Amino acid sequence: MEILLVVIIGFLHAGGLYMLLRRSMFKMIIGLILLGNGANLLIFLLGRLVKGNPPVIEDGLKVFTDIYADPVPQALVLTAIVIGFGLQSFAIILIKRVYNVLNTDDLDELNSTDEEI
Amino acid sequence: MLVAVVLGFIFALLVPFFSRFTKRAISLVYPLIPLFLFLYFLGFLEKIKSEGQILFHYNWVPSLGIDLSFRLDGLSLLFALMITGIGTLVFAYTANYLKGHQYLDRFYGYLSMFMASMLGVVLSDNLMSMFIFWELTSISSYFLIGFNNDDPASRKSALTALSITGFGGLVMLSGIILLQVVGGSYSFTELLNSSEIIKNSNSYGWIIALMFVGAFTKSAQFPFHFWLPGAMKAPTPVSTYLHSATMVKAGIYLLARFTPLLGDTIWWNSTLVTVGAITMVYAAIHSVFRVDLKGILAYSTISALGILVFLIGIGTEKSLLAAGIFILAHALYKAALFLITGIIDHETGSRDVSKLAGLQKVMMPVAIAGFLAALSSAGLPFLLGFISKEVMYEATLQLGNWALILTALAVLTKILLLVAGFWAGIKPFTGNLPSEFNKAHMPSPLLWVPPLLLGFLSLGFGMFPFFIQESLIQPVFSSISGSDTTIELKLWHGFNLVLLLSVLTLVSGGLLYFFLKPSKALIEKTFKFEVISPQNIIENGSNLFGSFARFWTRFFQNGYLRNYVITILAFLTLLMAYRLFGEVNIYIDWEQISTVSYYEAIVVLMMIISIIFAISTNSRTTAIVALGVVGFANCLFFIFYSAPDLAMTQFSIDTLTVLLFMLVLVKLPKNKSFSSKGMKFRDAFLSLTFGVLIAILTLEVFEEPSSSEVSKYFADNAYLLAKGRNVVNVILVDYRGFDTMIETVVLVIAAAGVFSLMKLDLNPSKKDL
Amino acid sequence: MKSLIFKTASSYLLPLLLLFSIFILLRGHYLPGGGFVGGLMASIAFLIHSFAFGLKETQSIIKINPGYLMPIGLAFAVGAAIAPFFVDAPLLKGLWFEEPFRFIGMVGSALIFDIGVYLVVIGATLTIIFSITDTV
Amino acid sequence: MTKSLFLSNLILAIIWVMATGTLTEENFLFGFFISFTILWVITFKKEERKYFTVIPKLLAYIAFIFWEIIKANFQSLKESFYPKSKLEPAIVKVPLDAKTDVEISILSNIISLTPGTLIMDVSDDKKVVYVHVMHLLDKENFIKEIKLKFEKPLLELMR
Amino acid sequence: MKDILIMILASFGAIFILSSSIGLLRKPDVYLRISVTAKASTLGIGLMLTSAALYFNDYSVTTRIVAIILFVFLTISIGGHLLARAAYFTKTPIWKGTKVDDLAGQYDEVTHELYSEKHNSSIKPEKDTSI
Amino acid sequence: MSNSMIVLPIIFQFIAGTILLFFWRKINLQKVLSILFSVIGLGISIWLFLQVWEKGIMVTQSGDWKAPFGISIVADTFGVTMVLLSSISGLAVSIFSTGSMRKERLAFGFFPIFHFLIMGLQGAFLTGDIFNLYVWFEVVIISSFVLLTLGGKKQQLEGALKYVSLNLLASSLFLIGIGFIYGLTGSLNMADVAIKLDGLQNRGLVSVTSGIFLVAFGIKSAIFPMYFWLPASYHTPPPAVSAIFAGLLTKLGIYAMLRTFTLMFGGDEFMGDIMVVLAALTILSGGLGAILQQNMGKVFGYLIICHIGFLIAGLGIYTELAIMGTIFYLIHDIIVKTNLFMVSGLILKINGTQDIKELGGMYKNFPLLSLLMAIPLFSLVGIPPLSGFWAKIFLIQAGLETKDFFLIGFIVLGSFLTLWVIARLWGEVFWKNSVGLPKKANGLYFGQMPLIDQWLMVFPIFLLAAISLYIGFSAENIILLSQKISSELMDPTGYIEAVLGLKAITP
Amino acid sequence: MSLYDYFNWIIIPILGLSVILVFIRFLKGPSLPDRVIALDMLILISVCIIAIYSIQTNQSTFLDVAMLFALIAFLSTSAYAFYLEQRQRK
Ligand code: NA
Ligand code: NA
Repeated sequence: MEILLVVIIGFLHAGGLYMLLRRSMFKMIIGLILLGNGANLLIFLLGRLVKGNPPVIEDGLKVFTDIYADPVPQALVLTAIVIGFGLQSFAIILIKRVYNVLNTDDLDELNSTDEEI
Repeated sequence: MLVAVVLGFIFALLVPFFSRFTKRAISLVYPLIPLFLFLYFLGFLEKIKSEGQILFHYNWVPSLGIDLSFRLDGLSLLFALMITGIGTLVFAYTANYLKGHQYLDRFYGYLSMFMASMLGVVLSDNLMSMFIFWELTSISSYFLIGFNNDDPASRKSALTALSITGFGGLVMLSGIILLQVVGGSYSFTELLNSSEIIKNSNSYGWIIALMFVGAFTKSAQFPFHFWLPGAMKAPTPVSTYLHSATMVKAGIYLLARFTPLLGDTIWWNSTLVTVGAITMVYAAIHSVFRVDLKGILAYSTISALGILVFLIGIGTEKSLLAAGIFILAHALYKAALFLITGIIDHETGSRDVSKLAGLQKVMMPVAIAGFLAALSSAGLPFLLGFISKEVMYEATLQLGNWALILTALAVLTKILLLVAGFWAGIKPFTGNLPSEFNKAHMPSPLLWVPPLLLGFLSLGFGMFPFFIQESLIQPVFSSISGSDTTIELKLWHGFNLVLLLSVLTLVSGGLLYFFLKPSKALIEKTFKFEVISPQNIIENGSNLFGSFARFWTRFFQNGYLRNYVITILAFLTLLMAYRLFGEVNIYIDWEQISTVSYYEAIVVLMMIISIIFAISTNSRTTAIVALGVVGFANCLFFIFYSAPDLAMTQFSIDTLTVLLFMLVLVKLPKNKSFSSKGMKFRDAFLSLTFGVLIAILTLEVFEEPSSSEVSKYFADNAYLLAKGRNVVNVILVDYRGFDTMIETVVLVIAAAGVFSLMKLDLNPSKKDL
Repeated sequence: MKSLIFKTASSYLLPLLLLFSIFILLRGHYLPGGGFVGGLMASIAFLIHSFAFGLKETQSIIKINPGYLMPIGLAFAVGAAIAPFFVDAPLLKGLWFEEPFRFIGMVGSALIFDIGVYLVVIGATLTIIFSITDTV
Repeated sequence: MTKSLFLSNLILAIIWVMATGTLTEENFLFGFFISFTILWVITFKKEERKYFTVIPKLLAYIAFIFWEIIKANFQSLKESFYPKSKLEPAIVKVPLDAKTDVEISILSNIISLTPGTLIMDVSDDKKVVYVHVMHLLDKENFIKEIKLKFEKPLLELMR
Repeated sequence: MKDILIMILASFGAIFILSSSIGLLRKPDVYLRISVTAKASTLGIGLMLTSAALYFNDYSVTTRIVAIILFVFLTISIGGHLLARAAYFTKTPIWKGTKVDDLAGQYDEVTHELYSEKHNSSIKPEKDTSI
Repeated sequence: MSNSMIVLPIIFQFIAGTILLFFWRKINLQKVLSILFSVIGLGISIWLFLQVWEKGIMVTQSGDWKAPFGISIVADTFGVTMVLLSSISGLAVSIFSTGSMRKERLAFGFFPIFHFLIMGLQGAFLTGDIFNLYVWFEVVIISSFVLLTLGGKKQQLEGALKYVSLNLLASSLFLIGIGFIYGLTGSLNMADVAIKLDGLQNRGLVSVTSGIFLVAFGIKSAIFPMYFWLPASYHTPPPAVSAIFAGLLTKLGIYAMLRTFTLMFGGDEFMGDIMVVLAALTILSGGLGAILQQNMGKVFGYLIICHIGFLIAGLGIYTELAIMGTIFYLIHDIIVKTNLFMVSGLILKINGTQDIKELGGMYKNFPLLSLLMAIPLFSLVGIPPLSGFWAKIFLIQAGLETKDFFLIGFIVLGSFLTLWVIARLWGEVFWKNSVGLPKKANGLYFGQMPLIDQWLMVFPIFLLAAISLYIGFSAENIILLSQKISSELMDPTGYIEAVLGLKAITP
Repeated sequence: MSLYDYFNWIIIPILGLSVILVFIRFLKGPSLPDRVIALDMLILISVCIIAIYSIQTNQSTFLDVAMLFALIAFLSTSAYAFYLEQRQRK
């Protein structure tokens, strides 16, 4: 299974990068989201996969008696997801605002700050 | 001693604050400062004569070995006296020359800052502090050249001068540091002890090369000389003070100072002789092709500097002595000539030597000063210039095989310089006064006394060399050459080859002066050679550099976001690939890999198809829904692999993101397809390479065994110590609660940002202050 | 959206979902859930309500500007974080009441902290989405 | 009236729980049933007696709806293998007797959950509801069926 | 015994889910697809969740499951309604075999008001003949 | 005082930001509070600095979970120095913005976000945990996004788009790097990671991981070939914002690189070589860009890049002396770059433009102010003995000692280009006659502002100029500080022992 | 046959097949509402899968995830509907 997840991680990164290379603002953000998902999945995978044993101590017990999934990557990914939400929502609103002001989705029309030397 | 150096700086700092109410009255007080310093240094004459050198030490940056140690010996004393002495005269001269000028206070500020820096350069025993003062002279020079800042040409010249001397300074800095690395100290006194080690080290060539660049740029040696004529845009006192008498001699000072330390090697000598010779001849020729008095003087100054480098390069006792005398002689007569030029300019409004004549009628004292200076420059007997010229010829004649050619060059230079000197010092004061200069009249004594004084000094020292022989020239000679030979300055050496050469110089010079008339036509002839002039070559070079800069900047900073991303990720990909395939042994350990359930395979397949779908669809909404499916499938993995918290959070947040997208999309313009097939192919290739690399790396990292110490600790203590059962939540609010606390701030800021993005709308058409 | 059915349903759903979100928040220390998910749920509840009734009405239900929930939440969080300073313990050290409370379980600074997170998440999410819906 | 009876019923159930001292849901339901019976016995006013018929009716109606849902599912199970030609979809306007928002909403949900029908929308004047039907045989018949099967019993319960 | 019951419930649930999935795939227009999912999946989910409730046989789990089931019933029908209505607004094509369409032209283009009496607006989906 | 108080700078800014959020619309109150908070913050930083200077590295564990389990907060000399510098810059910009920012912007949360930004920076400087560092980074970048776009002008938005996307890309890479670190070591505490990475057989993977960090931090610190967002965006926001960006934001990337590459990936020669080459090209790119630009903000933007090259150079050479040079330069650069953008803001306020061609007459009309501005300008050039000069000695010497001669060539070139650029700027902006004010703009010109606002703009420039003079003339103190930092960085045992306890290091 | 095996070999394959069918509808579209209803259906199926999975792993905690999924399915459906209507209005 790890192999398949690795393949997905590869796909997410490849897809994210590909989208980042398009000319559309919209696609750029999709690309960033895909990359973010890829990174999250990567961290999750590197904590090792454990099936069906969430890191929750059962009622009545004080410690784990069974195997359990590594909680650390889960907490990290959770944090990263929430942070990612903040950043992505800002980015999404940014493109809306850009559109409101500049009326385009084409990144190539948005290089005036670089143009004049 | 520190006070002596710092005084000028303090004064410079105070000037702008006091100027307002003392503008007129104070202008005569200014010269008192250099005068005071002059007298102070004069007081050291005896001591130096008897003790050779005096050291002063003040701590500054001990951990770098940089301190404010000052070393007063013959050479530095000579310079200190020149700086303060000529400084006094220039300060006084300025009081009248720029009388009533709006920014006179600033001018004095710069001048005193310069004076202090220059004193610092010649007095420092520590190379680094010497360099610091060195750079300060460049900066003060920049401000002084650009003093008439309304004039674009002034600004350009200031920039050119600063660029060249600044560049040289930076190169020299490397040289000084290298010297420290090899010699182990910045202290000149200490370095003298390891002179042999330095000369024998591998870095010796580098050291002197780097030092030379510094010295040559500062002292306007070929091919860096051209900033100096440009610097003549500065007011005449500046030209006098900085660009003939003192600052440009800093390079000479440096070479002289380093002679005992680094000199007397084939590289040292031959480089200096070559560069000096080229400079002196090249500039001397140029000087007779000018009509602007300042231009003539500028080139003759360059030539004189060339002579000095040449003499130091020869490196024999005789030549070093010659250099020592010539430093003083040149300072005296050239400063006088500049001051005179200033007076002429001031009174007639012209510096065109082809037109100027007959001014002796209105300003006799100036004429006398001019005559004396010109004669000293020409090296006529009874003037200091004569002695220096004699010693110089003696030096060149001692050189065996090279004697003939070097002497010939020296004589040629001297002949041309004689003409230049006469044009500047004599021509304006002979013949009939043209009607256009009728308004010229006798200037204020503040203007004419300084050059006259200098002229008489040339005469006095020339007639009675014993005045300065023991007290000044002997210590100078000792400190340059490092030898304890006793020198003797004589007016009369008897009939010998040297005298013959002197006569030859004077006669041919005199003839040339009579037959060659300064005219614009002469300059135009030189224009043909402009193409190959160093200035032109360097300017073309810098234009080329500019084009390169434009190319480079446009190439990288091209405005296209995707190109930026490509560059960055191509770099990363190459870096990773290089290390991965070079250093990592790639294998798959199937033992560690778990089996695949068919339903997982379905989810994987769904996810991959959705990714491809999201990428390839041209409808934005479809892409977003596909993104939703990707997130959804992702959540399923989280559920299968025991991360319910994660699944819940990810799913809520994915949905909120999709929702935001939806709301944004309501008003986005129609989607267009922009990229060509080739571009898509290129991008796909790069993306896939990147994805594959990340995947391989992930797998390799996965297979490395790692410690589970931390997560085990978390799990073991979650209930016992942290009183929670859901370990993920315990991590979030307790073990790593700090992360969460900050993370909430991220959300808050993002929300505030979104709010302001949507609500704050400053008028985009108006400029914003 | 002008849908009668949707409006009716969501006016009943709102309190239920809020209740559920608090449930999720409080039990986060024991079972999946916690401040983040709870806060997201509460925001989703308000969002659904705003789709049905429009922004103005939802905002009037919340009464205070959701923006102010953010500093309030931050204050909770930082309060819980620095409370240990007063007993000379490092930042964020868990302080607990000796005995568990009924229904809630152990109450301590971690719970206060989680409540802070909950409020911040609601405030931030609603601010983000409301400020955009406002201008759609 | 119904409400106050329900409240009394609830209070009695709580008293039962407190008296027996066992806080479990079974005990609560048991207490509720006992007090329901007592209230039924002691209530004489005719309009008040409705409370005691509503509950059984409600249960019956819920059971009916469930049955309809099950039917719907089996029907769609069957239909998923039908060829397209057997479909006779339509959007039909059905006039409403239900007046309040709650009535209309519940009715609509029920319609959506039961065989072959889906609520498209309610008119803004709340007079009609537009229903998407999968197999429309006869329009009039369909409208009548909806009103009789779903609306009438619902309104009886609600009012 | 309990296991058998769970299996039976789950099997029925799965079959209903499957049937509505088939329906979703096969129905010719979006309105029919919405209609079919809104129904078949409810019971499918309900049965599945019920089997889980049976399995855990725990009071707190059961109440939660009941809550989920009710919630799902409510939201699926409302969601279907919202989506169908939105599809109609956006003039998503309706299948050519549709017999009657009383809704055609009843929405106001601007206010989105829905009339009970005859109205004639442009909001009416095209009959899709391609499907 | 106990070690637990070393989080005080962070917590204080957190509280400051929160309080300011409560007064969202009360601009005047916010102004007063912000300055007050900045002053107190500076006081706390000074106090912390002195504590650490006296007692050595101080550590506290958040939640009282011993390292490597909890998040360690580590105040070593480097960290507290950075905290102190950020407080100084923060105070200056806080004052400057009260005088210069338009009230519309202030009404949309400038001050709270500004304080959160400072908090983010200080948190990053003090954390001892790699994931925590990531979180701090995110605080910083989201605040910078918001400050960058505040006002939503066309230019701002265009710049922000590039800034945002490339920074998000960097964050994503950072996250991958953290994933790899966790995968390889199972730990996140940097001290612990350092030990565990050291014991790892598969050096190649460590090296690749460090490469990912290089790019992630490289994007943030704007080194070649990852600097593109900077010239596109830094000149677009109000100068007060640019000032804090210029002074601290790119430096955060440098800080992170210094921290990780000395502590966790210490002495990877290949990476060192790569960095040396990148440093040279960064200097070149920045310098070349700067000589071309006509907009003052852009000139300064490219100069930032150029000087980032100096900073990376020291890390690439990787000797104690070189790191010392980097640290000294960092200290100087933070103060001077902040000041530089404030200067450009003041010039903008006076003239209504930042276009060099249109500017002029500053020296004639504002002589004293011009002299004041000359201090940061010429400090930047490194005219000795101003602050920019000293670090170069170390860098050049370090380069000579490791025989990186071509690098020295680039350092000289970079210094020369800076000199040329500033001299040209001086000639054009200060010496040249002014062309007259452009058409009416939004907001008040300097001359029309109330005296108090004028002083609020000038005072911080004066403050930072005084500090850079101090750095230059009292170089000895700064050198001692850099030396201490450098030796702590090059020999991280002290750091590791302080975090993990004495017994952690066993041969 | 144990409960686990029955679920693993009978129920989950049926659900998996359903997922595939729905996913095909998702890919085919053709309209946005089609995709939305497919996504909705996917989430609902996943609620079932979660229920089954919680039985298989004996972890009732997963049921809460199911609850949240159902809630979110509703949110996203109503959001899409909202979007479609807004877009039409424009
Ligand atoms: Na491996
Ligand atoms: Na691992």
